[in-house]
Amino acid sequence: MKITKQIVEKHGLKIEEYANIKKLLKREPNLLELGIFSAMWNEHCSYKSSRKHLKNLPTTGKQVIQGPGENAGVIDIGGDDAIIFKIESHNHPSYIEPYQGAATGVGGILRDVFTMGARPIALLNSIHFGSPDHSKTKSLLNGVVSGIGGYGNCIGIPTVAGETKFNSTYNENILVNAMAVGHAKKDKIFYSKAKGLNKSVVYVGSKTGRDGIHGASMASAEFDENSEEKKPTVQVGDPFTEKLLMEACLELMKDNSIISIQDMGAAGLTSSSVEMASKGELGIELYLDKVPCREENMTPYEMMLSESQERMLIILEDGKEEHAKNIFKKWDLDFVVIGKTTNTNKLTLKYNNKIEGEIPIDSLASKAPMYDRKWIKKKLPKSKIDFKSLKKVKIKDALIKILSSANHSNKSWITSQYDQMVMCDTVQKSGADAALIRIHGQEKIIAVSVDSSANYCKAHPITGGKQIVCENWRNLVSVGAKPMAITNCLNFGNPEDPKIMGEFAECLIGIKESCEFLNYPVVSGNVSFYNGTNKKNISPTPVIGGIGLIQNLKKPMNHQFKKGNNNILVIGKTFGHLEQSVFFEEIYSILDGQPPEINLINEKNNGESVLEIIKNDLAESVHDVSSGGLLIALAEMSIGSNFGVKINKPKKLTNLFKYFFGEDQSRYILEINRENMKKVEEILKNNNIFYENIGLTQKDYFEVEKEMKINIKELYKINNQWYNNY
Amino acid sequence: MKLISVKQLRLSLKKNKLKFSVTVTLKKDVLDPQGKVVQNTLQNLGMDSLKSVRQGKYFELEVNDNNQTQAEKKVDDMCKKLLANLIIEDYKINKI
Amino acid sequence: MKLISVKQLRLSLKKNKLKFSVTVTLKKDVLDPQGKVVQNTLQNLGMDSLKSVRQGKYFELEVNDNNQTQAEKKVDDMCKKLLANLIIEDYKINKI
Amino acid sequence: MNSSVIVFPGSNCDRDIAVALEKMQFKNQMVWHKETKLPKSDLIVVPGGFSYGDYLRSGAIAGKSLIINEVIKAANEGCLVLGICNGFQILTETGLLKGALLRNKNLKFINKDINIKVINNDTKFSNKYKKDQILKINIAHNEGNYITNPNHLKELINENLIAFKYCDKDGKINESCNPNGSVENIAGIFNSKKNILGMMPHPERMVDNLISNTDGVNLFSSLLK
Ligand SMILES: Nc1ncnc2c1ncn2[C@@H]1O[C@H](COP(=O)(O)OP(=O)(O)O)[C@@H](O)[C@H]1O
Ligand SMILES: [Mg+2]
Repeated sequence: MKITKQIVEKHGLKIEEYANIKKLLKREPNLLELGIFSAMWNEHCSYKSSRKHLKNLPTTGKQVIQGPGENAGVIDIGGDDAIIFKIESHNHPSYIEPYQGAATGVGGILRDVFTMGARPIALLNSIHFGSPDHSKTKSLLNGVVSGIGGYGNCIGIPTVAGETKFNSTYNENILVNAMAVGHAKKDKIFYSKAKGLNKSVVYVGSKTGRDGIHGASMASAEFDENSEEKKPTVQVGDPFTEKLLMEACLELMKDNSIISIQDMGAAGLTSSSVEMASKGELGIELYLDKVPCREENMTPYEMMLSESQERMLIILEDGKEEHAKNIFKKWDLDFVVIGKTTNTNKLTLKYNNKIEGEIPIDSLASKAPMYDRKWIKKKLPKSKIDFKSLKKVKIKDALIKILSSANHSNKSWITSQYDQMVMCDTVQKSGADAALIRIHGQEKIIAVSVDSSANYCKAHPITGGKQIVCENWRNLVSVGAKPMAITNCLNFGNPEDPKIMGEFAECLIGIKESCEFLNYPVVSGNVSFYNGTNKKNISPTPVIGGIGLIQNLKKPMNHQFKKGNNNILVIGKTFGHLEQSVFFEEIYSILDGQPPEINLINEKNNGESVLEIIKNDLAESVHDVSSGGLLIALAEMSIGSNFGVKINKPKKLTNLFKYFFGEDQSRYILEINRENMKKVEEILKNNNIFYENIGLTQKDYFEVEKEMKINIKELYKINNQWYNNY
Repeated sequence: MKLISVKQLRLSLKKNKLKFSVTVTLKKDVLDPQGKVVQNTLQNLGMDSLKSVRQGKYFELEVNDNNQTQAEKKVDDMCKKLLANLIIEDYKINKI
Repeated sequence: MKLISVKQLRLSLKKNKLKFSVTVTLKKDVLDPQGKVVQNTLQNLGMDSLKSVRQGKYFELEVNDNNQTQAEKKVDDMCKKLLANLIIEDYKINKI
Repeated sequence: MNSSVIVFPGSNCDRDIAVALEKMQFKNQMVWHKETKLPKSDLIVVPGGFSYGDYLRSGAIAGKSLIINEVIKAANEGCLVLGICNGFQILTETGLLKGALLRNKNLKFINKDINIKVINNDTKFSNKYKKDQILKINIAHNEGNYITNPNHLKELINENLIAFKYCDKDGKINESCNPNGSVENIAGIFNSKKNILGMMPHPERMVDNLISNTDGVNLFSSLLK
């Protein structure tokens, strides 16, 4: 079959890229080869637009065992233990079929983690929907949440944290990012690099079907005369099979049978085999007639490009085939030797003993395109808000409006659909600043949280990028954990638009700055471009997933008030930054001006001091101050506890709205027992930390002196009704 | 008096009830994990002659309408709007 | 040559395949919350004439057998043994 | 005391129950579903999870496994059998317990801590609890809506075969504290010989103060007596 310009375009390749392919091959590719190039050279696999910028991120540190480049990042948490984690997007499939899209997103990220030898111990998710009154939002929300739950619950890994946001920027393009965290022994980590010649390449897991063959769905009509039906591009998840696959892999990993292992994610068999060979600087030969197929008459093209879920590729040590096969048989899974490693540095595809395709590995990997796309800087926006011209509101009404809004309502409607306790190591569930997971059978605890702030990133990407890393860091600090490292999922619009590329480049500059300063390296991540429709791109939405460590937990720290008559300290200065705030957005529908700036020195000092206070068991509860500002944070500490607050009227800032709703960064609220005040103040003074004592906790009422008073049961109700009424 | 007339009204309405069944099945090439497990289990139970199982959803709908073609159009509409996700599923309507 | 004969073999095998559909529905006196929700949702979508919805499961089974009565008995057996829980569900078999 | 935990493909609370049993000094063994013999056991636990993915109906396919015949035999000989969550569903599918578990009335998976009341404390499973004691315990299920025929329901009530009922934190039993729609707020039942207990809540999740509470401990210590 002749490759026409049309076929090339249908494979998402540019004409120049196709010319490059011919140069690398020194001939024209056939359709199978073209399909393979298209899979490996697309944005998702090649990172062609992002690689240049990603290189700048800090990825090393004493705690890092494996940075980006493997299936997931690996960090050292002391002793023999390692934590393996990564986040990934499944945005487009989730928009088309929310249940299956979200479910397979969870399945995919879990495989990335257990491929490396980790038993997954926690799942997180960051989900962004369009405006609640958009006609699709409700069913997307329902579908995504039950899909995430459906997969995680079934496989038996607790979903313990996440974030859920609504914003019209996602009306036509929701975001579904899933993060998985696993635990492994340091000396039992598995990598994808192939080693040795003539080793068996083994296919395990589900059978291959015609799922998700993208370019294929159109081009295939020309070579497959009897298939008029449109092929499905959305995969159906099978968490049951994934559970079996996970157990079987972990069982096989107990001894030394595996040289290299790689899950079949995007571009399935193609990317997994190429990646193994490329890392090992070897060739790989596959006998496609051996591939277990679900449908009849599948072509090599379809087999190589299928994105069927729940499959893995393994390279085995000599003589281990029987042993491995028995394990997979025990779990009722397919196990077939489908190829071997070679010294040709080529991907060689045979079908019925005939070579159907042969491609130099480097042309698919290291020689894949990399672009230095044009990008433009964003100026710091100037606010045009004239505060005085705005309609007056009462503080209490503003508080109620925000607490009852879609974005700030309690998320238990969502989180109660997730099994948060299975595995019996969830020390702290959803609802806190970060969830806490115990390392099984030990005293060590890890803290996990995911965060994003698209409004800030949109307004000024550098500041926004900086801010999310800090916010994530703060969430871990608030539960008393030492922040260790992050993963990131970079959700952006069309990178061919210099404005969007600028958002990307600048967010990364910001992320880099914070990560470097806080010694909070990036060990894994994922880039998702082309979020949006032709003209309308989503707001830049990098999502940060962080891991923190508590070596020795005395008592779990959370944000709920514990007792009456305790002091309330605010760590960090309140200036009253209202531009880009929730207050302006929710009360006046204004999104304007610049995001709050971050002083990284203060960020670090404040955080470390809070950690010191928690470590010395001097705080009763801790909460970071984030979107919504001080008053919202205080309300969150009251809601669900039996105690409210009595806040003194602030002495310095005269504008109460600025004081209570300003979103100045690097702040925490601490509940401190009077007996501990002296010790706490000593720590704060020693560390040169700015703090204010703003009032006391009290039973039943949430009160601001001379301004407002409300029963906390009422606050609870206000905060817990949105989802149930939606 | 009024009560009786309501009852009569109801009764007369009943006559115009049309009943349809809808079956929603996964499209041909879409993975059917449930069907696969059911098939394996039945085969393990000794049903050797069983060749394949596909699982789907089934609905019975009652519609108040005098006009069958019109009612069927309505049911078709429901299928498209809610009962089936046409990205991965097909549906079939039957008058019962 | 060989290829053609395999095809023919397949074709001849196909002749002996019998296809059945099975619908499994909740017994009348068992509440069907799923059907209720579908009904409410559809009604909210403006389908006023919809009177009731019951939801169930649907299976398509292929059986290798020449004898239809015998095959149907087998399918009946499968329903009893696995596909339906007779405490709460009824089933119906159809040749398709 | 010897215990066996049956592991099906898709079981996922098997490790949790094993940890709890060992913590309570049971001598525990895991038994893979393809085995045809049970080790000598005083207690058999059918754990929670999603055996066979909950495909078809929760518990239906596990109910047809090889090992389940052995469980039935042992149960008929008087061995203690505990089915938790999916285990409860499996036991009803095998007929060891009567009734069935339907989808939760809100059609959603529910994971939360709820309260249950000890209805019958005069059994091997519950003698360490006080009668009417209120426990706080975790549930996590899609299909926990217990239903049975009127005759059996009468039998459950008359013969004191209801183990636990969902209640509020003060012990009141009404519709508003019924998480899944179960008839009579039933959270767990015994068979007529009271050697089999099926329950939706997870006692194995409540044996450690760091992650929850210890309200499940007495269920296991009752068995040890
Ligand atoms: N989709 C979700 N899945 C799990 N947990 C969620 C989800 N959305 C929100 N949460 C939880 O709700 C709580 C509040 O979320 P958020 O306001 O984003 O917290 P924070 O501002 O501390 O990051 C957190 O504990 C978070 O983990
Ligand atoms: Mg927080």
